[in-house]
Amino acid sequence: MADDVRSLTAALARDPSSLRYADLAESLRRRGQRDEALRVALHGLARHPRHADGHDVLARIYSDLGDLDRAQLAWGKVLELAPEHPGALKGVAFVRFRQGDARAAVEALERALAIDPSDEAAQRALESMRRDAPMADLPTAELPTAELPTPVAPVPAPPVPAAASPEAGAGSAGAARPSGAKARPAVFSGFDRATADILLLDERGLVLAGGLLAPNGADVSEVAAAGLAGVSGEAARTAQHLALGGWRTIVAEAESANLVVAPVGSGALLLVRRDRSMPVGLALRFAERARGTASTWLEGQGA
Amino acid sequence: MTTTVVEPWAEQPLLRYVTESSARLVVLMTPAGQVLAQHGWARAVDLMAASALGAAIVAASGALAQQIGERGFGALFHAGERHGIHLASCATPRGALIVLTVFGKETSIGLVDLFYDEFAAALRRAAPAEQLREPVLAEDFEADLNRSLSTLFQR
Amino acid sequence: MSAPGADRPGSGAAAAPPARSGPGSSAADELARALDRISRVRGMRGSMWVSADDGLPVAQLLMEGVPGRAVAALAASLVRKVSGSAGAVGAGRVRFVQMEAAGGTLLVALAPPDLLVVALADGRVNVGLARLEMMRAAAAVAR
Amino acid sequence: MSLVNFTTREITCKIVYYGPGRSGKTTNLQYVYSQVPNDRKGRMVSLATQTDRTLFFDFLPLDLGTISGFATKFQLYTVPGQVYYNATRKLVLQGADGVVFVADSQVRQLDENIESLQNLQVNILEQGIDARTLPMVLQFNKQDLPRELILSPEELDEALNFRSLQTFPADALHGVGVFETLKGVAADVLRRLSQGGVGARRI
Repeated sequence: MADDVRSLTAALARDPSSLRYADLAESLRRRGQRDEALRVALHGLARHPRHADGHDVLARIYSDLGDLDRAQLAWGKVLELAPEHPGALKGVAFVRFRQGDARAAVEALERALAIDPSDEAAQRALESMRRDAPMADLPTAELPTAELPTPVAPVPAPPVPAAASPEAGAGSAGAARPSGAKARPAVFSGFDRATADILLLDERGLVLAGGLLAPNGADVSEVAAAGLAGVSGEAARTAQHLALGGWRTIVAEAESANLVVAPVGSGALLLVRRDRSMPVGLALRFAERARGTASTWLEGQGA
Repeated sequence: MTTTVVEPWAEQPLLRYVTESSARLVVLMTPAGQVLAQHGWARAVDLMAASALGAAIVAASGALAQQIGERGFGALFHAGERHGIHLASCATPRGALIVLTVFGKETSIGLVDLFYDEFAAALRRAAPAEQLREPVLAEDFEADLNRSLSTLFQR
Repeated sequence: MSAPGADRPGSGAAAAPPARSGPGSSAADELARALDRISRVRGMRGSMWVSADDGLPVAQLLMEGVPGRAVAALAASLVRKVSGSAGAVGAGRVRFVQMEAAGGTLLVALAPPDLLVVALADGRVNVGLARLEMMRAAAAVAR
Repeated sequence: MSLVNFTTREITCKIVYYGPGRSGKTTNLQYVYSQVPNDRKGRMVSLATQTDRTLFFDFLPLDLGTISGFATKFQLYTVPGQVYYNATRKLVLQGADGVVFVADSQVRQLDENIESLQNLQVNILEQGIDARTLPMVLQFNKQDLPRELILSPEELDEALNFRSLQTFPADALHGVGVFETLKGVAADVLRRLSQGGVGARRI
């Protein structure tokens, strides 16, 4: 195993742009060197933001570190890039189970098996889940499985799965809670609908500030943030391939609202939603002001 | 995801292509349908049969091209309900190679074809020329062959 | 089965047929005329009809050096991602997308269910005018 | 040309069963398929017409086991025999490492055998390969038919075997000679790998 790490490190030194960083991060993770693994994975993903296997390794590392929220986000990213990634489906099953959502866990495993019926790890996990724990009452039990990305050291299950961490976003992959806006840094105070229509997120799709509410008042910030990280990557790739230089804004005119997306500083992303009735030019100016504010705030954060 | 690489020079271009195109399975093979490298959800597909058929389709469409006075076609694809395939042949110093790409709804034939061009160029740069080969098998291989075939046919 | 290679730059399919008007003109003529109108907007480097699901050009009118296939594939992919996000934040169906970058602007009008009108322009483009022509073209073919 | 992976120590070879229509090429593969345990064979693919005549090819991947330290795999193909399928025959023949010519022993099929053998020579030549350097064996199939209907192995050898190739009398339907034929061509193909070079010599 040590040789494995050594040879991978050497291979990566020869070709820093190699995708072998994911193998190296995985080897480090298996040896329990989680911080090193995390550094290698994040570094590699900065070069290869669309590398599904890299995000998968990142998710495993977060899972080992006990950060299920980030693990879930990373696996969400994998599935966005490769919807049938079996590792990510099993990972999502693991996280869901740990969050007490047995039904979602079973669904994810069933999807993994639909894609690859011969996946024995998924089969075993599904069988023992159905055998040991009936669907109705599976609040905080461990996911009984041998080969799922279980943490090296057992991590205690979160006591109240969904409502736990307000900042990191426990239920990013579609869990919109009708709880109204959450307490986040008041970066955009003074702006119209500052916590309902303006969202600041980082490059991994994690919410930084602001907020986005659905028409029914549900906080959809995390769902929106996870999806927008993909838009940003796609915009960067498009601009690069068409030799357009860096992208500045994306405006989307939709049936019920206009959206403006813009990069802020290095890696952060701003989303502004305005009513259809506001002219696009005004929406752009509004977004430009919000970008200035966000940029100043990020600099103050040392970002 | 599994990766199989028979000829190591193909690995980096292949991984890059899979990542860029978001393809589910990419198989690089000879015109005779022999796999040189593969990356993706290979367990869901009978790789040997898929390669033989892919090579056959490319060969057949090439022959058809000649019939109508074309030198060859660039690439061909089929779109299905859930999966599409992209098949193309490219000339390299290693000889002509065939690439079979299986992709799903998360990408499009346009993206696959776009990044295929980059892949083909990378293959042309990376492929070594065909070389004379040193003897591979020991001269007394026949005892092994007899034993293997006897086991195979349970005699 | 089809051959995406057939419409690669340099294969002769890059130029739209000359605009004709009057009864009996084909659907292809309609598409070409729309591109012709869009291309008259100042700063326009190229416009095309793109199949939304495939990201392949259906008809195109491009200035020399504009990579039509790349524009088509990437624009379709971007629109797909943007549409997904818009759905997630309850903004409804997307009708028009513009991406402004340091070296130019990419514009896309959606002509549901199958087509996109895609345009690539430099920094001088009158986005308002280009948008109007593109939305008009999209509305004419949308079902 | 045989594909050799020195890293994983694997060899893959392509063997083509050639011959006139209804001489028993597909029957050879079907018998092999029926005899080999599941873990040593892949799926058999047959692209056939509605009347079960081979349209494009049959394909059977076979795992021979370890030979000289190399995991050795054979890919067996058949070609369609009927004269008018020559275009597809040429395609299947591409890149073959060895050929089994399956002749029909029936007296009335002698002309078809000769024609098919000549067609094979032409098709090999068209690929720019010296036919004398391509490993090949002859199988005289249907030797189980009544004596008055067929030619003996000696007569067939006289009529078809100009290159002094190895010959194998066979009754493919019941498996007689199938194994020996495959072993014969396998030995010829692997012998080349014990000698080096780039496979069949290009002209």
